[in-house]
Amino acid sequence: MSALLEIVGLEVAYGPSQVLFGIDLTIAEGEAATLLGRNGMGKTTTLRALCGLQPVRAGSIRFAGERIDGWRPDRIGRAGIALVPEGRQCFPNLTVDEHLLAFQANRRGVAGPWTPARVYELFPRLAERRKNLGNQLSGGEQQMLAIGRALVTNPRLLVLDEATEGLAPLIRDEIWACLDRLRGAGQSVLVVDKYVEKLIALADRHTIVERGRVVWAGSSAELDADHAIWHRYLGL
Amino acid sequence: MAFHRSAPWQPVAALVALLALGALPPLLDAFEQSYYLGLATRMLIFALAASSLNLVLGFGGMVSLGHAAFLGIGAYVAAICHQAGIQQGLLVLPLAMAVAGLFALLVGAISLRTRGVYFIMITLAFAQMVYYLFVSASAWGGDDGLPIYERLQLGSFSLASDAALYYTALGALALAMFLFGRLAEARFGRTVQAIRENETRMEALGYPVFRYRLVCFALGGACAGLAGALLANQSGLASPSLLQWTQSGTLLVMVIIGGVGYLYGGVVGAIVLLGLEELLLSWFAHWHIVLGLLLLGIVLFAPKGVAALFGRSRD
Amino acid sequence: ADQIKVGFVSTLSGPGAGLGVDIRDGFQLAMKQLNGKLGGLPAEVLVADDQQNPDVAKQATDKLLKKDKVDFMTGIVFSNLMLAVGPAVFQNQTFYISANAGPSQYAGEQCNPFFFNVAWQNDNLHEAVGKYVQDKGFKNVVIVTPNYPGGKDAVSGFKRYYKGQVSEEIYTKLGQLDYAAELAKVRAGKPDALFFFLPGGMGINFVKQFVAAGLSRDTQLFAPGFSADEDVIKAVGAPMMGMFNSSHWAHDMDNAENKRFVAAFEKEYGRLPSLYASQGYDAALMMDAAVRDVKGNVADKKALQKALEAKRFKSVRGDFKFNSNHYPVQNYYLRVIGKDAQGRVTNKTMGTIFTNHADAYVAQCKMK
Amino acid sequence: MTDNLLEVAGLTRRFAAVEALKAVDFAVAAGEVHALIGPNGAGKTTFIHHLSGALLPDAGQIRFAGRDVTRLSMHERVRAGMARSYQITNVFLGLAALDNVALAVQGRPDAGSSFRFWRPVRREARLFDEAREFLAQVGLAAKAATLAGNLSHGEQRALELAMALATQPQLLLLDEPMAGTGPEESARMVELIEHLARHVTILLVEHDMDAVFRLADRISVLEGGELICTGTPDEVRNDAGVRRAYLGDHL
Amino acid sequence: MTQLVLEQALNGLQFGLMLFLLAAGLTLVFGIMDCINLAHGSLYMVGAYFVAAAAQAADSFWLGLGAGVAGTAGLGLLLELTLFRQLYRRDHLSQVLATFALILIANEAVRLIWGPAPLMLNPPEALAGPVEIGGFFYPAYRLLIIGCGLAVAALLYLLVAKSRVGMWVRAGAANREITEALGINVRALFTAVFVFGAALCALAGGLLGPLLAVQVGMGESVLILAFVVIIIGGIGSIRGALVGALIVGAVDTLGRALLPTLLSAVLPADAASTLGPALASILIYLLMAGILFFRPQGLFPARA
Ligand SMILES: Nc1ncnc2c1ncn2[C@@H]1O[C@H](COP(=O)(O)OP(=O)(O)OP(=O)(O)O)[C@@H](O)[C@H]1O
Ligand SMILES: Nc1ncnc2c1ncn2[C@@H]1O[C@H](COP(=O)(O)OP(=O)(O)OP(=O)(O)O)[C@@H](O)[C@H]1O
Ligand SMILES: [Mg+2]
Ligand SMILES: [Mg+2]
Repeated sequence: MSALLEIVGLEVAYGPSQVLFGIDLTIAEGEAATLLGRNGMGKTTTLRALCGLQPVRAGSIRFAGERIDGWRPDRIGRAGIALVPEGRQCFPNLTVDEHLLAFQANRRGVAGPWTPARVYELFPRLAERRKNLGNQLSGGEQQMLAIGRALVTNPRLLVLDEATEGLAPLIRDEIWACLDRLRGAGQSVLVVDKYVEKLIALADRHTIVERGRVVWAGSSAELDADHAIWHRYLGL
Repeated sequence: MAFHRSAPWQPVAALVALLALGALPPLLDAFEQSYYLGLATRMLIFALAASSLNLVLGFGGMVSLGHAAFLGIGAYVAAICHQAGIQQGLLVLPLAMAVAGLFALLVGAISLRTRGVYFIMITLAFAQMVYYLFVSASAWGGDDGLPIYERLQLGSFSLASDAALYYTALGALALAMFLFGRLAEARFGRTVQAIRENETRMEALGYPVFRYRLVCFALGGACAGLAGALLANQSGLASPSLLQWTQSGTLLVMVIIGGVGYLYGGVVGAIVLLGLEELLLSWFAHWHIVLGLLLLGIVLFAPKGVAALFGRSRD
Repeated sequence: ADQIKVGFVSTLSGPGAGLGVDIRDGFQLAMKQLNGKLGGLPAEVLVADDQQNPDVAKQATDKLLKKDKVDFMTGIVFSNLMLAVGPAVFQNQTFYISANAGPSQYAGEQCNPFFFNVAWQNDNLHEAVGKYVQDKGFKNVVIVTPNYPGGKDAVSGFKRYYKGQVSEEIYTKLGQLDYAAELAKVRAGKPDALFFFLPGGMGINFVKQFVAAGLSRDTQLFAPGFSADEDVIKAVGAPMMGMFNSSHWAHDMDNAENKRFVAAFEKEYGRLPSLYASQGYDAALMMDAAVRDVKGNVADKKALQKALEAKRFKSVRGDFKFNSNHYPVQNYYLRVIGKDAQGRVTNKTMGTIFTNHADAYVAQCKMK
Repeated sequence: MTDNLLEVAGLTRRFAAVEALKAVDFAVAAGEVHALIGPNGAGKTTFIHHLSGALLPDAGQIRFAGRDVTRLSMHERVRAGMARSYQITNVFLGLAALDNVALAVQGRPDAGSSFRFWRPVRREARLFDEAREFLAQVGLAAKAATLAGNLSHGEQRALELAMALATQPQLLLLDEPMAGTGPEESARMVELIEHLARHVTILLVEHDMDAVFRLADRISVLEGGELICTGTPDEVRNDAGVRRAYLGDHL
Repeated sequence: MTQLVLEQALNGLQFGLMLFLLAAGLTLVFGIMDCINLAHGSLYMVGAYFVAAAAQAADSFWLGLGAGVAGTAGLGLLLELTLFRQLYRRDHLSQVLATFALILIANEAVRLIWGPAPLMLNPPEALAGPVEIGGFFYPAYRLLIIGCGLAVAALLYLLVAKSRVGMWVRAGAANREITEALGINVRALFTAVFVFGAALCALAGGLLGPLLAVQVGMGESVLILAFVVIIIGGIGSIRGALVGALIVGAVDTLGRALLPTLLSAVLPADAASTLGPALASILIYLLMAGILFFRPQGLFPARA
């Protein structure tokens, strides 16, 4: 089976300062993968480049058989990659309802797609705030909304950048459970987060970056077995 | 954006420019081009006015579209003093600054409650009010304006000759630029620049943001008032057209052309714009098209203004 | 001198540009007919735009005076600009031949040997309307004008000759767009005549809205000539028909000079000349005659002044003479807007309101 | 209690349909680390906003160091000795890290007025020396010259804290200081806060329970705008209501 | 008397809706795309000229209006593709400078093409005169403007506040990157909005042409009024623009109708006749300053 996402030798720079020096990452259809690393190592930058938000200096990104580096972000979005961005980035001038309505799509025609109603089921808290504008939500509510907003596009690949940041423990568990269910239903996911134990339980494969380079990649079992890696690269 | 900081060569360049400008009147005289002295004086005065706006806009981050009001008030103070027979510049010029500055204080006290475009428009509104008031004030000439037949005295030094006025304008500008330069690097300047960047954060650091902005706004207004008084003496007239919103727009354009937040942005902008006008005006009847295209070129290819092209005077 | 230089500063951009352009075109037409010469000497006309801004006008004038050292100045349309440039021109002892602006200051106390007005004094056209409205026995008049000195002057000019009842003086904002509120007041006041002085686009807006409101049925509209000239007619068209106005000139005036001028202007520019164009044309003729009179010796200011005062040219408006304040003493006519023989909407001369009329300020002028 | 540094009585606030705070009574004793926890949307940030002066209450009173500060403006409260860090990073991105902190030092009442027009700040060595110390405290000494905008997320959070510290508050309001920091930084942040706690009173809002239970002397739980419990970490951990509403199986 | 009051009320409404027609496009481009377009007034002017020229050529007002609106939309497209596209991401000051330059160019280009004299644009014959409503006469054409204003208001409200396209536009305005990452082609969307705004400008220019002078510089005086309207209403809010326009219309009309009379009742005639008109002309600016003093974000802030 060919990979859904295949990143090879990705290099990215912010102006003159290069931050990625050749990232390789592969995700198969239906797989959950993670990107791990300390603060400032280039996780977010990788995801931004993947979504077309940062120009790629060298390397290639293939998604569902097509070369997508160089595409405009909206085209990548429509091709089926949805991002839950770092820092939530909800729209201050759209209500909760509108966030979900505006981006609802089912381009692949999946059965039982995510709809606003299902998102409200997942996060009842949001339902209570449906008329609030994006900046009239608590931090955690915004995080829920950012996840919901990505879900209703019914993406082929869901990309979450620190999506549990600022969530209460109970809700965080909800998210893990939800991601688990999604994966069970064949959704491919790429996660950046700091709760390594949870991620080992959730994901199939892990990639650790350090200063813009991949320093370790392997399966959950391998990562679980070698706590020295945790200590060395993740500071645990 | 970072704090303003003079490049090491800047004071030297400024001094050289000052000396060159000081030599201008005799040079023009020698080549029988003394007409250009008037143009040069005008450039200096507008450089002062634009720099005062740059203080408010570039350093304080307050986009005021009513700056012409302060310029105009300064001009009218000079003309009204003339009408009343007061010719002593040592009295009139500070008075013009004081009146313009106080008015700016009032406008600022109300306007600074708003932000962004709302601020732009409320300052414009005040300028429009002043404009309409002067247009209908028949005691001060209304639409015809109030003429000044005789220029000021500075102590016993008369500004009647064009060279005298030129040196006065040059002195005022040089002094203002020196003071602005100091101010920008002193605590006050850093404070307003930081407020420009992030106002709530400054508030949360314990700064009474409103007060700093207001003082900055009033300082800008006072300097514009000085420029206005000089301008009225140069052109021999204080007229409501000085108060029109297009005049505020022109000042704004000068600052943007020159480079917002660059110490010499206002000066460069005033010289470039007035120079272009002078060049094009005599050359092509539809010169506005050319000017417009040039301005577009500046936006697209020198987005930080002309001053930014000369090395870094910031960051 | 072996060459005559004329400085022409006028409003050539902005909303008021139409007037300046007409003056310029009239002036240039005369220059063309004079083969580019004034009084037989080759002449150069240096044109500058004042953007209807006193500061810019002052700047441009200074340049022409000091750099180009012109012999004559002309061109300014608006009084406030004239007042701004006047002092510098007079101080430089250069003759200003005004082809339009005729501020009362220069007619009265501040009259100056170097200032000549070849058009009229501002109040004259208002006075003529006032006289006519008075003579025709209108009983109840409303006046509409902007709230600035020019507007106040118009009112006093009109009232100098109209002695009946003015039921309302409405002062509007300078540059106002919509006159519905004023028109409602007019409707409520039921006047039999309405006199307005609204320069430029304001006048166009007003007339259009006046007609659309149906007020033209009961109220006769009056204006000074410059609110009802070709430029305004071109913008309003048929609704202007039937409006009365006053002028010292009209394109249908029956004299040889005028016929020649109108025909040549139409041929050259493809439109009817306005009164501004006629004034520009006359200004050139006046310079030409004076230079010829002094045999090109324009350096002799006294002689040149005498020559200018003597008025040795034939004006397209017919005969007139200069008063002691260098403003014209001339006839003022009543015009009405209607269709001419070719079906164009334009002004038609109806009769004479004043003959040899002078302005009200000449007594204050100490110049002899 | 008389040695309460902060006392809040009956604090109430509505946003249109949402009653975000319902007559909250609350106190922080001088010298303690007091954690405020609760589900998302419980009103914690809103509460902090009221303390810092970013929002004004519909009803209720806030007393700080024996003084009524309910109606004081933000900067007046900072000057009275309350400083905050933001939930969403809020630093001067265009300035070097050192300049960020120096601004905070300069804003302090004891640093003198900022209405000074003449002397370049550059020459005020004291400001920068102090700023460097604060940077060192949060482990950013090496990054002093880096533009804040070029710091990573975690580094920016640390900078944020250094700025709050530099105002030398009596009470430090921390809204989710661990948010977005990796495990290593989190651990350092916890150490840092422990260290700070020796000098200043801290009110901490945080969802990282490891950190909360390690740091807090007392914990208050907010839910739906109401204070449902206040007590020692052990009391809170064993409170059934808190477990149901917030903690779940954690800890 | 009641008739006069009624008529003035209608005048206020009509003036307000006229301002709304102008402000609508401005608030779209400005509030939603966060682009200060000083050249909005120039598009209005060019639109009016297109309509007037086309109406003269076709000898029909309605044909002229259609052609003029289409032509201006085309010009808008051209401008967006070549210039504005680059401006959205720039700061407000660059936008001010660039669009100020456009004003200069537009004014001069129009003068080059059509000459300095104003152009004629008359209402269609059927609407030229007054009609009788409830015992008094009112210009038919002004009723048309009232109708158009209300229709445009309704259309815009549905489009911006209720449609998905409206949501995308607002989202794109607030955070372009994320909106794009969610699959929306913000670039094309903004182009469409800008073109639509230009068409609205031409509609306003064409509809107001028969009432106002079609001349060079007509855009600038109107621009300020339109800005006042959207500022009072709250930038980016269609509802705000409508309410702001109606308030400005009413206050300005009432001020002009009543102030001089009121003042002459309390002040000596001389002072009243000087002060009255002066006060009336600054009334809307006073109003704006007053409203902003109490509500610094305007009446209906689009973003809290
Ligand atoms: N806009 C930018 N300009 C310049 N450098 C940047 C920019 N954004 C990030 N960087 C730098 O790029 C590096 C990688 O940043 P990135 O945000 O990808 O890290 P990260 O792994 O997501 O970290 P974190 O866990 O803190 O979110 C960092 O060193 C950061 O300082
Ligand atoms: N400006 C506002 N308008 C309307 N509702 C608001 C506004 N600000 C906050 N709210 C609501 O008030 C409630 C309290 O919000 P707050 O931000 O205080 O929560 P919090 O406890 O900090 O949550 P979190 O842990 O998720 O950050 C939330 O439900 C939020 O939706
Ligand atoms: Mg990151
Ligand atoms: Mg919160």
